[in-house]
Amino acid sequence: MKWNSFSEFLAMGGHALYVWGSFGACLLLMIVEPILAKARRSNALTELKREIAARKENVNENF
Amino acid sequence: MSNRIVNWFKFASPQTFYPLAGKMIPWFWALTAVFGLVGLYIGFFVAPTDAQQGEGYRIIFIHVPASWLSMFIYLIMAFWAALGLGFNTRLSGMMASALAPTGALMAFLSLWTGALWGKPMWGTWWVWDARLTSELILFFLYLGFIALQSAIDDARRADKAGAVLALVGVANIPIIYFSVKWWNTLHQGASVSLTRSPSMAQTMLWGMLLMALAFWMYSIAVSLTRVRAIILERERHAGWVEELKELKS
Amino acid sequence: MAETSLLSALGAVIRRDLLLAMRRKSDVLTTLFFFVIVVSLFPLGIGPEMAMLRQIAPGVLWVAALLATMLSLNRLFAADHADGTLEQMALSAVPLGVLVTGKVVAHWLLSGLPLALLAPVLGLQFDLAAGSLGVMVVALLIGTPVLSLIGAIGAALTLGVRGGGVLVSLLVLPLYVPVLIFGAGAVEADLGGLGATAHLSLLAAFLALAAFFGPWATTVALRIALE
Amino acid sequence: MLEASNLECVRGEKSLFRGLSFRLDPGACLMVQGANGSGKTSLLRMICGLAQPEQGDIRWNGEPIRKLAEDYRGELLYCGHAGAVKDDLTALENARISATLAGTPVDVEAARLALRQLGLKGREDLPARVLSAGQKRRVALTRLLLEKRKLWVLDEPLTALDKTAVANLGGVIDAHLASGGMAVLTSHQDLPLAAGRVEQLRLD
Repeated sequence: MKWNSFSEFLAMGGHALYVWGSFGACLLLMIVEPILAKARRSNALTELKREIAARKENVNENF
Repeated sequence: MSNRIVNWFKFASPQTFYPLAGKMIPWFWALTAVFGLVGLYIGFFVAPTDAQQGEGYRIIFIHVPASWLSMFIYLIMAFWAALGLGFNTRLSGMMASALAPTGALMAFLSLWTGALWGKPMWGTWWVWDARLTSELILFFLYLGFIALQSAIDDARRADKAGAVLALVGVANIPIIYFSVKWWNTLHQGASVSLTRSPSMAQTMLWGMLLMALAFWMYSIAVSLTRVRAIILERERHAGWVEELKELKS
Repeated sequence: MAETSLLSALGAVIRRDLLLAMRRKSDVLTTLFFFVIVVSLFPLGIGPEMAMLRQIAPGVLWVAALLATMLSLNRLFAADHADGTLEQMALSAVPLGVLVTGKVVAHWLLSGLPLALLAPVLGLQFDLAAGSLGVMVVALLIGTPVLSLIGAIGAALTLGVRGGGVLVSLLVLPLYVPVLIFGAGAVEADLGGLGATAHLSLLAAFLALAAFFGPWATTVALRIALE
Repeated sequence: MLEASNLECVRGEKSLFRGLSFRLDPGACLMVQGANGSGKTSLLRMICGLAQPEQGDIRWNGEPIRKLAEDYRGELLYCGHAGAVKDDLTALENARISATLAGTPVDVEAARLALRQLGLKGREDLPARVLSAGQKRRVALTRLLLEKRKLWVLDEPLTALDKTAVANLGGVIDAHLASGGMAVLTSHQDLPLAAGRVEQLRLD
């Protein structure tokens, strides 16, 4: 193991801000992007459900 | 037209691709996690401290993969665009528009990590080095593509117009890169050449490679998720969409 | 279609666009005035030290030329699109690529060429020597056609799209980077005593590439816009 | 001979028509009818090759029009809603320039004659800006006389025309059909054409 303690690991030899700033931003964006993509799909699904329900109602009224 | 081509187009139809993509997504997430964890382990615990750059150099484990992917995704985007333009397949255009935001994200990450890496090395957040400058232009190209597609209401026209732009962009990227490089050497600007660092150890290369694989799998997973959303939005009136089990519940 | 009739169609498009521009001079003059005013604003923002101005002159003139070209791009196809002429061109027995080339040439004659001829006068404001002014004019003469050719693709893609005017700059400006680098670089190299031949030949190479692929891509984009 | 088979037109997400087939022989005229938004203009633009049908194909003398490209366009004359008349040019300049752009340059005398034939005598050298809507439309229609084309595709050619001009245009189309030409047109008004040559096509 090359790190003597956890705090040393966090300090990154004095470059903590830069290293964790990079990795943190990367992690954050890679969590946010899939959530947005999934939200887009579930949005599309709910809209579709609404549309199909509306269409079915129309059919029922016609008969 | 031969039957085989027709069949192939059927396979590439949104209807067959939608469930297929759904089945593939979890696998790509799993691969992302595996490659990412091993890559991070090598990056943080196996790779030695750099003699000149200290611990700050560990940023390359995401900076370099993000740069690679940002360029690679543009190529793939242009490939789908050309396919869509040439064969008029609907799925190709959707793939291209699903890839663009991920590509832009990769370009942004490359710029962000480049800036954070430049600060401890040169004391400034931004250096006009050839790689960062071309990455910035690539980011603008992505933004242009996304802006053009979202400005056009008719989805089919948006696909085709985006395809032309992506192809023009992909033809220009080498020229832009070459120009920026020439400009950079002429002005004797800073040169960020992380990968060519003399202390580049074998383990670092492995770490970078694994992280690049993780980023790649991530990009596939997230753009497949997005393409599924796009398929649903575009094929709203197609009969097969109504038969989906997601809609029955 | 015979070669001569293609050339006469090309000539006819150029003459038509020039004639239309002469009937509506203000459009052309606005672009030129924009170029002059942008260039003249820089010394006011930066200060009148001649050494500094000499140094920034190539970049300033080129960026201003880029923006001025940008400004005139919206007019390239918009009027013809609105009144149906573009449809007629797309249905002409003459290949659309030829007509598009004619329109791009006319656009250059009305924007790039006047900019190049005006540049030495503005260069004097920045205390450039006669030799550098000459290099500047040559660089602009070779470089501005590339701006028109690439810009035409952007103009065709954004035809009839909402917010087309701003959008076209987002699409086209990143693609202008090589021309900016080598155009301004030519003058800088001359100022630094290095000779501008290498830069100018690269610009000429860009021009050859753009002249070959530009009209073709524009044609594809126009057919998409008309569909 | 113009043939269309099994055409489908999709605008946005709606299918406007499908399974549409027709055939047009020399000397015949096809009158496309239908309500607003039924796809008349879309059909005409497909016939010109400006728009692609979702399905089906259009053939000219047995060859798909996509493949013929310029060869087909050389036989075709399209007159759409927008007349392609430039306000800043005179009627004469408009007539000559549009003929040149179409690939069939004409001399001044021919252009003057055509303008006179459509009742624009004395207005040849006025800028189109000062002409009325009907006169502008007639300037646009001079292309029928100047460009010698086999197939005319006219979208609402009667818009803004007065009675004499309508009769005049009817005569021009009749002469075209009599000499073996073809025409596809839409119109909300009645167009006086010689009987027997007109076929109807309803889009619903």
